[in-house]
Parts: sequence; structure tokens; C-alpha cells
Amino acid sequence: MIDLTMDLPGLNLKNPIMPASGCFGFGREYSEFYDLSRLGAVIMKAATGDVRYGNNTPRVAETSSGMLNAIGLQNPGVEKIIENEVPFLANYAIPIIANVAGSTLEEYVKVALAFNKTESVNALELNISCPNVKEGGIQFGTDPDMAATVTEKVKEASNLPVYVKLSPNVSDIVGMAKAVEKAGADGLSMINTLTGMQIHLETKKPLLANKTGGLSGQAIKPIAIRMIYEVKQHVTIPIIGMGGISTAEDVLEFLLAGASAVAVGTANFQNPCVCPEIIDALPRTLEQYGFQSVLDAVGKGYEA
Amino acid sequence: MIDLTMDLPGLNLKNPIMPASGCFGFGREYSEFYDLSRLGAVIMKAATGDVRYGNNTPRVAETSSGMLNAIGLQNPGVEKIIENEVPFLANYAIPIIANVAGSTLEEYVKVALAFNKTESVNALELNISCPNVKEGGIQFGTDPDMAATVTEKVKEASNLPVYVKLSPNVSDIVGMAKAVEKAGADGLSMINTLTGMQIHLETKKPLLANKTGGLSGQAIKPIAIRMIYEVKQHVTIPIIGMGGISTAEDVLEFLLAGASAVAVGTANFQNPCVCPEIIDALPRTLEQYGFQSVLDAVGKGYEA
Amino acid sequence: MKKQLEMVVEKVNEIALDTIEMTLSNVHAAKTAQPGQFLHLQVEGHALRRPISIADIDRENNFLTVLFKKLGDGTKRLAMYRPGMTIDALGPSGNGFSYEPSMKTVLLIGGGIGIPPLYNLGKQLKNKGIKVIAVLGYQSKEHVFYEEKFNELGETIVVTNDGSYGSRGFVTNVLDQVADFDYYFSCGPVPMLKAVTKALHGHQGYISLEERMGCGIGACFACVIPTDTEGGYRKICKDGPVFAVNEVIL
Amino acid sequence: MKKQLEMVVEKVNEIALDTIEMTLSNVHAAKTAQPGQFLHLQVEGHALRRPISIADIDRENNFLTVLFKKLGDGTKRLAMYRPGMTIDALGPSGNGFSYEPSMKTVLLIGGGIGIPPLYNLGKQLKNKGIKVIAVLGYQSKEHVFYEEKFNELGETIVVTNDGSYGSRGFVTNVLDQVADFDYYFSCGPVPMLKAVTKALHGHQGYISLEERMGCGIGACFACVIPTDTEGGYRKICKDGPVFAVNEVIL
Ligand SMILES: Cc1cc2nc3c(=O)[nH]c(=O)nc-3n(C[C@H](O)[C@H](O)[C@H](O)COP(=O)(O)OP(=O)(O)OC[C@H]3O[C@@H](n4cnc5c(N)ncnc54)[C@H](O)[C@@H]3O)c2cc1C
Ligand SMILES: Cc1cc2nc3c(=O)[nH]c(=O)nc-3n(C[C@H](O)[C@H](O)[C@H](O)COP(=O)(O)OP(=O)(O)OC[C@H]3O[C@@H](n4cnc5c(N)ncnc54)[C@H](O)[C@@H]3O)c2cc1C
Ligand SMILES: Cc1cc2nc3c(=O)[nH]c(=O)nc-3n(C[C@H](O)[C@H](O)[C@H](O)COP(=O)(O)O)c2cc1C
Ligand SMILES: Cc1cc2nc3c(=O)[nH]c(=O)nc-3n(C[C@H](O)[C@H](O)[C@H](O)COP(=O)(O)O)c2cc1C
Ligand code: FES
Ligand code: FES
Repeated sequence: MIDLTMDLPGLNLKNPIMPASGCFGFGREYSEFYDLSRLGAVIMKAATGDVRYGNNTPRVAETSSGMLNAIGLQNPGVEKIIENEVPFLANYAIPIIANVAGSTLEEYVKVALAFNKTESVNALELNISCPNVKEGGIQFGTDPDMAATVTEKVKEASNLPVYVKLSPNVSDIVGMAKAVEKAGADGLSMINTLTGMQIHLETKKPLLANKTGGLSGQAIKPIAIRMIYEVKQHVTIPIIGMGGISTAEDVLEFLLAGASAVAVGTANFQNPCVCPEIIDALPRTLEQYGFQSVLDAVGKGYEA
Repeated sequence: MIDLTMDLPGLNLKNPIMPASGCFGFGREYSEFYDLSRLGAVIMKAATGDVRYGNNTPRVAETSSGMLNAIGLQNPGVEKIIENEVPFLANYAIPIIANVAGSTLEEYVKVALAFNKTESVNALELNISCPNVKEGGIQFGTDPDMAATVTEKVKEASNLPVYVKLSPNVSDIVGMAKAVEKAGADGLSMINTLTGMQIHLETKKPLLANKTGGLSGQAIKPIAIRMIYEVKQHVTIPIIGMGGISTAEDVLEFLLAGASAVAVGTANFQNPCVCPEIIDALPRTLEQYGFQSVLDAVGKGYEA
Repeated sequence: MKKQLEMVVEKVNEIALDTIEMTLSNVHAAKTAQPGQFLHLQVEGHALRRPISIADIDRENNFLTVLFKKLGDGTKRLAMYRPGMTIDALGPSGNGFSYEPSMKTVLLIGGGIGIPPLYNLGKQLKNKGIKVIAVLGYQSKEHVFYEEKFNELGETIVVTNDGSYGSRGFVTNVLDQVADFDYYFSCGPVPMLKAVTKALHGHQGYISLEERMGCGIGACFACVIPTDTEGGYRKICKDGPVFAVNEVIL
Repeated sequence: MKKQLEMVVEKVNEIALDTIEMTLSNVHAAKTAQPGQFLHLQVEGHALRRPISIADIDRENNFLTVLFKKLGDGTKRLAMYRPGMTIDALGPSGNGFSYEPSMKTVLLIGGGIGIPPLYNLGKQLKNKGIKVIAVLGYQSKEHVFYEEKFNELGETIVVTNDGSYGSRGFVTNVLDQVADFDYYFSCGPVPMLKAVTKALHGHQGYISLEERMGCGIGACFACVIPTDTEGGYRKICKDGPVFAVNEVIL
């Protein structure tokens, strides 16, 4: 028997597979395809302090082996999420991770505080890396000091473990990781999307209404693997890995690089059942490469 | 008649298409596939002060819509390049751009000085962004001050126009661009590769002997377009664009984003005749989207 | 539980310039499809699926027909699929056209590749004894398709932008030639829909919308359309693609 | 000028476990190919080409045969190509095996999917009146292929790693059973080549090497192999894949 379980701060995972934030809504649509209790956990779409409409459309574009998105954090606001969405997900026996976003320090804290009210959320994923949101022109996700500050404040406010989601759009990912670890993060989540653009030849303008968007999908996997591999050597907190995962082999590559669990984003759009299919395939894949458990594989890319 | 010409510092291009540095050697192999004088210009493989063997193999890996490379600047050294390679390329009536690399300031200057000796080189491309080379742990390509210094020193040493090749592995590409422009760069060349990694499941180790490598190919095109678009708004010097180009439509997208000419890298490996094929297709593509010349299209992605 | 469908390509024909008619077979899809719904088709080698409307339903043979225009890489590739090959599809997706037996005369207004979803709708309306009038707009003569099929459903006016066939101009140019109707159904590019809803202001109608999609099932918020200026919205893939004219803001 | 070749798939057979024999036709390639050269094949949907050795040459019919193992996505996809489909190839590339009429007895030592390039070489050697002895190593019984074909060329010893067929062990285990020879030619995984060149130290020989490639034509420096410890090197794609044993450092 291959052991798929993984214990992380606040999260007892029966397997290491979860849908990535923003690619799974609040689970309702995918619950029509499979029983969500099969998942290791679920990461909800970003919550902000108040309702947001987000960016104008078009919001997505296709690229080679990937896509760009600029949804712009559309969501009903944290209170509505707690009222209407969390109870639905709480029907399934899986840990719930709330993705926390904001444009200001105060908004992050407000959202984090709000989630203290519900028993059903098990951890926060602090989204400091949404490429479409900035304060004073600087992204929380690219300045180590700002990242540390928001981590600290959210840790103070929240009674939940906090996984800080890092942006790959930085010169020094290790510096960012160390800064938020020092600031008290319980874990890391990486990577968010890379900022990209597509210009539409017909209109001669950026295709996305927001001009830039976040690049995700298989195209970015080598960047995610590199960053996780580098960061893992410098931090002791666990990493939830993501970026281009669509097969059990991809999952193993992330585990070897140093991730303790993974999230699957864009691949859900190609195949709505990709998460349970990966979960089904994972034991055989681990066994094939000589592992008895998920834990066995974590970080093994350094040692061999 | 669609006008494909482009005048840039030191470079009178009959068309805006050139092979990218490192993807074309010194032209000999591709000269067996077509007449190199069809090209707009040619960018030579990186030259360093002395001969370098480069990294161990494997040096390349395939990724989704892209590849990783860690050649490690293998080259015969600048003197041998001037002696053996430049004369061969000088047989063709096209501008020659020398890609200048180094591990230290002194090495960059030495290489730049050496190229003063030959009449046949028309411009330098200053490779401050090779992800596999650092000084004191910091890459010239990710620190704006170091980038400015090396630009300044090379400008002082050289009697040729200098195009600084920027790394995309930075938080603030506009800051880098402004720093080198201020330091005297005559143009920019962007983007170099993104640092990535692939872990080989069989061996449980990074596949490349160098562990990390540079990601190139179609996968990175949206990142190149975004960076060129952002930089173009903040600099007045021209940009040679590159990253995932394989068709005339791609070229037009780079022109619209703000590039004045482009380089084609990885696509040469799929199709050794890709450059002349793009040159043949370009007039029709420009016309189809309403342009009479290359110049017409440059930067038009902002205005429409 | 919903599933991805494996649909078998039965027929592929180029019926007008760059316009492909493709017949697909799948029991579930053919049994459940409603006019106005779409299929979300996976084209090999592409990161995102392509939404394509259902143009005709043959419940006896378990066939669905789609019509699409060769536009970019995905639809060009799709046009190369051959009978016997399979296509992975999600759907039938979204909410289709709703009509009531009380309707007497219905006007269908289609532009270009927005015409196909109106065809099956027209057939069903006619079967219910509702009178059908169609106004179809195409770029030019070589783009015209399904004219005879619409003629069988009722009076059909064809316009082309360049006047190479039928009247010259836009669908809105000929709306005044149309007899009385109580409902209209329209599908086409957004500028056309804007013009149509403006021209037919006061009439009740339904429009079918397009937007670039991610998931195609309502999870990613790529395809929203505002319903008011206060942040209200609908998702085209799930709540649409068909909406009552006053439900959304174009 | 060199060109990309359009090669037509003529035959595809799985001749041993995961081992595909594929016959391709192309006039230029069949006329010019030499044993030991390779084709650089473009597999649809892949960023890099796949180098595959030429296993047999049929100059009359303009056929080339390649044998490859289904390993990763590229070779799995290639195995799905069907007769009539075309493959874009560069080549015949590199320098093949060189032999002289003065050779009397030649030993071929192949391991696994390194065996194919030795087959055509063996045929040509035999045609020149040179005696051929072959030692072929496979993983296990179900991986064995071309044994009869090599038997036709000369004495052939088969070993399998697990002993399920022929002798058990590695090719080097049986080298002492082999009669005198004046040259050897070897192709297979690097550990095997290391063992072979060590065991046959003092003999003259040629080895064929593999390395991950970018361009496949000598431009990118992906596939180098050192010739000394002073920075000397050869490019496998252009100067190789065949080298004299003392030319490179494994
Ligand atoms: C509900 C719905 C029904 C549709 N029905 C039909 C139909 O019956 N026949 C038909 O020909 N077309 C239809 N379309 C439009 C069709 O989806 C696009 O033409 C097609 O996706 C373009 O793909 P491509 O590969 O040719 O273009 P590319 O430009 O290469 O596509 C790139 C990306 O943009 C998306 N995209 C491009 N244009 C559109 C568009 N107009 N709408 C939505 N996504 C787009 C593609 O899906 C893909 O993700 C419909 C669209 C929607 C939303
Ligand atoms: C000169 C030469 C001749 C060869 N001849 C044969 C032959 O006749 N039959 C045969 O089965 N194999 C041969 N190989 C090995 C063959 O190229 C690889 O098995 C094949 O490229 C693997 O592709 P994949 O898609 O299955 O694997 P993947 O792992 O998906 O390939 C990923 C990338 O790595 C490269 N790669 C992986 N393994 C190798 C390897 N061993 N050598 C070189 N590149 C590799 C691929 O080309 C591709 O770029 C030869 C290699 C070389 C260099
Ligand atoms: C449509 C879309 C919406 C996303 N929304 C969010 C979000 O709200 N919060 C967040 O932290 N990440 C968001 N992401 C990023 C993903 O969670 C993930 O980090 C990224 O897409 C990389 O994984 P992938 O390649 O598997 O998609 C979004 C990604 C996509 C494609
Ligand atoms: C194999 C390889 C070698 C390269 N060597 C160099 C180099 O020596 N100097 C340099 O400035 N860039 C080098 N590059 C980067 C390319 O010039 C180019 O900037 C990058 O690959 C993006 O373009 P592409 O996607 O078209 O390949 C190399 C790229 C590849 C793939
Ligand atoms: S496409 Fe994802 S919500 Fe409509
Ligand atoms: S593969 Fe490029 S030099 Fe050999």
C-alpha cells in the first residue's frame, strides 16, 4: 500500500492533490463531475474585503502550452463567501484553504479576521502575488519587506496557519521565501502566475482588457520546479507546489523538487476530472519510481 | 512594395530578422541550408575573454513548448572568434553583432576591446543576462547598478554601438532598462531565457548537469511581449525583441509590442530554414494587417 | 455526474468559405441537447477548449451538427478532423433558447457564424406551430450557408455586407421590411447585437453571447457579462450563452 | 543546399517489447545515407527533434529503416505514425562508421537500442568480404530483436541482463568467448561503452555515442564530448555520433 497522506500545518491530507485557487471557483461546478471528498483539500477562489466585479473582458487568452488570465479577483466578498460558499464545501470531508487577497494591508487583515469566524476553514493561503493588484505601485509580492509585513499582520489577526503564496515575478525568490518564513509563515505556496501579455493582431491591442495577465499552465512548469528546488534548500516550512501540473508524473517532479503537496490549476479547464484522475494514478507512479509514500519522495531531488 | 528595412544604431537592416545568439553558432552550419545574406543581420554566439568548455552534459532538456539549455558559454574565446569566425560571416553582406559575455567586469571590457580590432563587426550585444554566470553570487543581469556599471565600462572601451541584453528573471524590468539606457546603451535586446529546471524521474536528479537552465521557445513569448511592451514606454532606445518567435505573425506581435527588429532562437532547431521562411512571409503578413513597412508597425500596440 | 464526452466525427464538409459543417455522434449529447447550448471542444495541442454552438440535433441517429468558421489555429485544426476520429467535449453546456407555445411569430436574426444556433431553434419553433421569419447577415456571397434550410422554416431575408448576394448592408437595414413578430432571437458579433437590440428596443427578445472562456462550466469567471452597473453579472458559459435582452448590459 | 526532408512512413511494426521498426522513404536520404548516421526527426507537438539512427538502407526502393524504443512522449507519439503519413527529418546527419577493406574480422557489440546502427554496418562489412561477429545485449527475452538478421551476417552471441534468453549478464561477460578480431564497433548506453572500451583496451575500435541534442547540426553546442582535459571537444551530432575509441573521453 502506497501511503498518500501528508500532514501539514492545519491540514491532514489524505492525498497531496488540491485544486488551485481561482481555477475551481468554490467547488460547485466540479462537484457535478466528481465527489469532492476524493480531493486532498480544496483551495477556494480569492476572497477580498468587499464584493469585486474584477476586470473587463476578455479576461483569458490562450498561449503555447498555457494561458493568460486577468480575472481581477472577482468575488462576492469574504462575508458572502463565509455565508454561501464555505458551508457547501464543508459538506465534504476535506480541509478547506481560504485564499486571502487585498489591495491594502488593512484589507488583508480584514479578510483574515473574517475567516476566524468559521470553524470550517483550516488554513489561509495569503495571495500576495496577484499580478493585477498593487499598492502604491509596488506589488506586495515583489518586495520582501512588504511581503514580511503583510505576513506578520495576517498571522497576528488569524487563528489559522498561513501559507504565503509567492510570485515568480521576482529577481530573488529565495529572499522572498526567507522573508515571509521569518515573518511567521507556516508554509509557502508557489508559484503564482508569471506576468505576460498577448497582442491581438486584428485589433493591434493587447488582447486582454487588462492588457497584462498571469501566465499559467504547462509552459511555466520548469520555472516552478526551479523556484521550489531553490527555496526548499533555504526554508524549513513546507511548500505547496503548483504551476503546470497535469499528470501524476508532474506531481512526482514537484515532490522531488521539494513540494510537500501540490495544487492543480489550468489543467482543470482541459479536463474537469484531472484531480481525481491524478489521485488514482499517483500510487502506481510513486511505486514505479521506487517510493512507498508521498513523504518518501519530498525533496529527494537533492539527494540522489 | 512593403518596406522591410530598419535603421538602428550601427545596423542597416534590409529586414528585421536575425538569428539569436547561441542558437546559430557562427553561422557555418546554417549556411549549408540557405544563403546567409538573406538575413537582416546575424548575432554570433557569446564570446568570452578566453576559451571556455562550458558545462557538463546533458545541456538541454525539452519542456512543453520550449526547452532548457545550460551550454555554459562554450566558445573558443574572443581572439579565435575574430580570427576564425568573423571572416567567414564577413563573406555575407549582412551586419554582424557580437554577443559579449564574461564573469567579471574586466572580462567584459577585454572582450569588447578585442572587437575594436575588426572592421567586420557592426555592434555588440552585451550579454549581462546569461543565467549560468555570476560574479560574487549576484548576476549582472538582475542588479540595476551592476548592469549600469558594466554597460558604462563597455561603452567606454568599445567603438561600436552597444545593445544590452536584458534578463527576464527580474522583479522590475523597466528599472533595469532605464538603468542601462542611462548608462549609455544604444539599444536593448530582450529577452534572454528564464531560469528553469527539470527533474528527471528516472535518476531523481535535475536533468541538466548544471541543474538549472534557461527556458526558451514559444512558452516564454507572452513574457517577452509583456516586458517589451512595458519597457518601450519608458525608454527611447530601440529594442531587438526575442523569445519564442517562429512565424511572421509572431514577428508582427513583437513589432506591435515595441521591438524594432527581432531575433529567432529556439525555432532554428525545429526548422533550420525558419529565418528565411519568416522573411519571405513577412511582407504578406504586414500587408494583411494594414502595414506598409516594418517601421509602421513598431510600437503600434499602444496607440490603436 | 457530468462527464467529458467522447464524440465521434461522422461528417465534415466545407459548406461555405472557411465554414465547416461537422456532424458528431454521441448518445448522451444528442438526447439532452437544447437549441442554443454549446459544446466545449478540446482540440489537440491546445491549452483551452473551443466553445461551439449546436446547430442541429438528430435525436434518432444520436447526431449533433456544429458549424464553425476557420479562424485561428484551433478551428483550423478542428477542420482537419476526419470521420472516425473522436473529439473530447464538455456539454451540452449552458442555457439555450427558451420559447413558449404562446409565441405566434418569431424573428430570428443571425450574423455570420452566429447563424448556426438559430437553425435548430427555428426547426423546433416551426414544429410547435410558431411562425418563423429569418434575417441572416453574411460578409459576402461566398460566406452564405444554410439559406435553403432557413427558407424551409419560413420567410428568409439574406443580406451581405458587400452586397454580393441579397441586400447590401447589415441585418438592421432590413428589419423594417419584416412583418410583425412577438419575439426575436439573435446571435452574432457584439456590434451586431448592440445594433439589433437598439433597433428593436421595446420588443422582447433573446440574444446569444460570445466571450473567451477558460473552464466553460462556470468556475473561473472568465466569461462574465455585467447585468447592472453595481457589480451584478452573469456567466456566459453557465447562465448563458442565451440571455433575455434586458438581463445583461452589452 | 541542405534541406529538411519530407519522409513518408511506409511500414510500422512493433518487433519486440516497446521496440518499433519503421520504414521511411525518401530518395535523397536513401541515396546518401551511411551506416552510423542518424535522422533528426520532428515529432508533432514537440519542441526538439529526436535523433534516431539509421538501421538499414534500401537504395533500390529508396527506403530507410529506423528502430526505436518507446521511451518518453516523443517516441510514443512517433510509434503512432501510420503508413502514408509524413515525417519532417534532418539528415542523414553526422559521421557514420568508417571501415577499410583491409579489415579481416570485425566485432560488433551492441546494447539494447544501440544495436540498430550496427545492423546496416554489418551488412556492408559482409558485402566487402569482412568477417562479422556480433555480441548483442538485451534487457530480457521479450526485448530481443534482429537476432536472425545478425545470424545471417555471422556468428552472433546474445546475452540478456536477466538471463531469460541467451547467456545471462552483460556483453562484456562474453567477450572472452569471441574469436580474434582486428576492429570492433560498439553502440549502446554509456556505461556499456565504458565497460567495453575498458575490456577491449588495446584494440582499435569505433563507438557510437548518444547525447541530448538541440539543433542536431553542430550549431548549439548541446552535444559535446571532451577529447582531452584541456577543453578540447567534439560535437556528437556533427563530428560523431561515431568516434574512434581514443578520440573522446567517456
Ligand atoms: C457560446 C459560444 C458559442 C460559439 N459558437 C460558435 C459556432 O457555432 N461557430 C463558430 O464558428 N464559432 C463559435 N463561437 C466562437 C468560437 O468559439 C471561436 O471562433 C473559436 O474559439 C476560435 O478559436 P480559434 O482557435 O479559431 O481562434 P484563436 O484565436 O486561435 O483562439 C484563441 C483563443 O481564443 C478563443 N476565442 C477566439 N475567438 C473567440 C470567440 N469569438 N469567442 C470565444 N472564444 C474565442 C479561443 O477559444 C481560444 O481560447 C462560439 C463562441 C461562444 C462563446
Ligand atoms: C545519434 C543518436 C542516435 C540514436 N539512435 C537511436 C535509435 O536508433 N533508436 C532509439 O530508440 N533511440 C536512439 N537514440 C536515442 C533517442 O534519441 C531517444 O531515445 C529519444 O530521443 C527519446 O525521446 P522520447 O521522446 O522518447 O523521450 P523524452 O524523455 O520525452 O525526450 C525528451 C528529450 O530528451 C531527448 N532524449 C531523451 N533520451 C535521449 C537519449 N538517450 N539520447 C538523446 N536524446 C535523448 C529527446 O530527444 C528529447 O529532446 C539515439 C540518440 C542519438 C543521440
Ligand atoms: C483563471 C485563473 C484564476 C486564478 N485566480 C487565482 C486567485 O484568485 N488566487 C490565487 O492565489 N491564484 C490564482 N490563480 C493562480 C493559480 O492558483 C496557480 O497558482 C497558477 O495558475 C499556476 O498553476 P497552474 O499552472 O496549474 O494553473 C489563478 C489562475 C488562473 C488560471
Ligand atoms: C541553446 C541556446 C544557447 C543560447 N546561448 C546564448 C548566448 O550565448 N548568448 C545570449 O545572449 N543568449 C543565448 N541564448 C538565448 C537566446 O539568444 C534567446 O535570447 C532566447 O533563447 C530567447 O529566444 P527564443 O525563444 O527564440 O529561443 C541561447 C539560447 C539557447 C536556446
Ligand atoms: S469560462 Fe469559466 S466561468 Fe465561464
Ligand atoms: S545538437 Fe547542437 S551542436 Fe550538436
